[in-house]
Amino acid sequence: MIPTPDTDIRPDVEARAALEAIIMVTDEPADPRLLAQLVEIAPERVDALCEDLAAEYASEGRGFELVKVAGGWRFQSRAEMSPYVERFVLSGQSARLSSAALETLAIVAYKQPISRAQVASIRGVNVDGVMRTLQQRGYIAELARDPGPGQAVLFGTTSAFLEKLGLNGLDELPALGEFVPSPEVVEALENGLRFDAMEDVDMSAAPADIDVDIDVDIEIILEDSEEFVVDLRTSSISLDALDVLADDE
Amino acid sequence: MIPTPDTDIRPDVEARAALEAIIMVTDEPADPRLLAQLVEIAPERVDALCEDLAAEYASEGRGFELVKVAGGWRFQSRAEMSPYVERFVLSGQSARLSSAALETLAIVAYKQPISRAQVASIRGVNVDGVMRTLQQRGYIAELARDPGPGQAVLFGTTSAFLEKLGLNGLDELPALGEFVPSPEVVEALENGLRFDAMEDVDMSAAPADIDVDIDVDIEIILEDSEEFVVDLRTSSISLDALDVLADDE
Amino acid sequence: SQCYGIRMAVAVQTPVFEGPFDLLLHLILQEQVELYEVSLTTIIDAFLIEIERMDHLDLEVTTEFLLIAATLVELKARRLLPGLDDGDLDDELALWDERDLLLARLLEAKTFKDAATVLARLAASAAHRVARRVGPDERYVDLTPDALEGISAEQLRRAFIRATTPKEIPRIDLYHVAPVRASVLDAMAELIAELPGAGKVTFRDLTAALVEKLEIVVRFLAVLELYKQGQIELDQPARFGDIEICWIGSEQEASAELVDAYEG
Repeated sequence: MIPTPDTDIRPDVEARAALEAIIMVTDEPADPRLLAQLVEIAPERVDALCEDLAAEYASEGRGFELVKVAGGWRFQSRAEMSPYVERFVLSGQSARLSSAALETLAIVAYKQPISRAQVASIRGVNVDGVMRTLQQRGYIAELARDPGPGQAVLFGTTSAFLEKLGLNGLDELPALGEFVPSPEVVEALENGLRFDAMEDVDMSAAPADIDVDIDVDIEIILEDSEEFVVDLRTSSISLDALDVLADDE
Repeated sequence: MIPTPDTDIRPDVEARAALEAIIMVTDEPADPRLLAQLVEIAPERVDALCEDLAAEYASEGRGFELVKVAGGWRFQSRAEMSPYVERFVLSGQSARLSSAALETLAIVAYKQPISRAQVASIRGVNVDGVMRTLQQRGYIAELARDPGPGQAVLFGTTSAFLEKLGLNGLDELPALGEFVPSPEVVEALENGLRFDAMEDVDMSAAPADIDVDIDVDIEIILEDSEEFVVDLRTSSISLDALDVLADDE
Repeated sequence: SQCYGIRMAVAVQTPVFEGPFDLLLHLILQEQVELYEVSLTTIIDAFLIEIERMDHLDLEVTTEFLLIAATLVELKARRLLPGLDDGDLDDELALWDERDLLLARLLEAKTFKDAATVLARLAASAAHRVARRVGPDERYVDLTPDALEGISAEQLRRAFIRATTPKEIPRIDLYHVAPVRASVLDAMAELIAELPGAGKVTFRDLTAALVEKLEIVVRFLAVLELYKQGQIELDQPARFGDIEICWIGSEQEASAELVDAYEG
């Protein structure tokens, strides 16, 4: 039973048992290359043997499974058994992700490496808090710095993110193309933003005395860098007028 | 096969898989009584099924075994495979401290002096084994005893711990910064009260036949401090009041 | 010109929208309305609320809000007052550009919103499988006498944060496997063992070692029961002050009989 140093002549039976023994004591997914080194077999054989084992456990109806997650092999409880496993208070189960966190994660996952400002621009909101939380939980990490001026920190997803989603790699994420809005949605949005004249508009609803030459200038003044004042200064329309306009609907 | 009690109708196949699933993910040997509760079968059947499983793994030549240690069931690598496991441990790729142990150590480090029960309450699991290991390794030690009648042992980190981390004192631990633990954790730390699962505890678990007409009129209120405060001289107590109390957490 | 402090006006209930795109997508897609029908004040209010909600002002994002608001104002005004174009082609084209840009960004936001729902599904499905994270057992402890080797203080800090971050709320009712099963009977038995000969004890002391609030409540009920049975004397000198407990029953009697009395 003492391991012999010759490479890859180890019989399947022993290699399989050795893999089971090692993976049983790893507390994160075991890299096939490391396993290959330890068991002295080729990395491809590690994967093949683990796949065999996984199939065996499944056919035997075991309560656990062997899966490849975040690039490594690990034991985990089988999904069907979750009612039993969940009865038991587990540590390390992190809170469910908010929709803000999920959207931010989706952007980072598909667009990495990406800066905080770029994420904010896509989401249209400040993402500092969400990004900080995701970083603390270990789902995203600083990957690099933008070589350009400003040297913004660029973020990417981590293996903890892959584990959270039960993925082996980012390539298992559905292609972004699958999420491109359907023609119906595009049409709905286009309609929503239509500004050409509508024939059926009842013009009597519009206040008669509003100057239509609208020209909204926006001026933002930061006073004392604390007080935030917005001046919606317009040549011929004021906020009051807008209210009138809106109220008239 | 042991005689099956009336309530014990879960088929073997499912009970076995459930046991495998739970034991696979626990980091302490799983008490047969707890397993019996989780799987809803008799404790003796837990032992019988686990013994069956253990025999199966042995006959299949698995690299792991199911053994009863310290009164509980756990998976571990089979002794014959230990040369491989040793290689793994020595490879430096294995986490020297399991994440459970590291989290426990971190809680003791940041919140000392702290009782075992408080640590367990924060981690949401039994920490006896982990605490014992940390103590054996000389990273934590008994500091004092809680002056109350329970006289809980209070733990803290040792100078060996500081030395290993290259710190001169506890004040050199990295600041927790803006991080704010969940309110439940804050409460657990401040009051030594356990937080998890409380909201699921049906107050009917407390005997329902409590005599409300006790001679003393009392009032239980939750002050801002969340402290359990009782005034014997005023008002009255009802189980509803207790429910409110439980709900308030 | 008028100045509007952002802090004014915004006491409306915060909507669930995550920013201007979220809001617009909701208005246009979910509500199936056209901008024409949407009250402009609603939009502006929502935008102001969003700005108000920001922890600290991010000039870039705030500007974003305002630019989008301005575009919307223009689009809307055009549609409310059709046929009044003064024929300035440049203005017209600029507005088209603005609109196209806004549309493109809405589509992008929508794309990631949909991607996020898939991530949520994946995460939910992964949550049904729990990873084994156990590590080598005690047989291998001696191989690595220094288990802290390579562990930095920073890793320790992160472990602490991990351990104290809010846990997922279990979806399944835990009551029948509740880790704590406090019974008044057990608590009475404990008190009967502890109190005789202990002199005057405060309730605070009696419960200092307890972790569960439920245990404290149950112990309190046990104290009341013993009081009712005449085994202890209670005193509370100050309102909401410490309750003092003193055993007055006979020590011989301190036995299962009392517990039986409770049951009966």
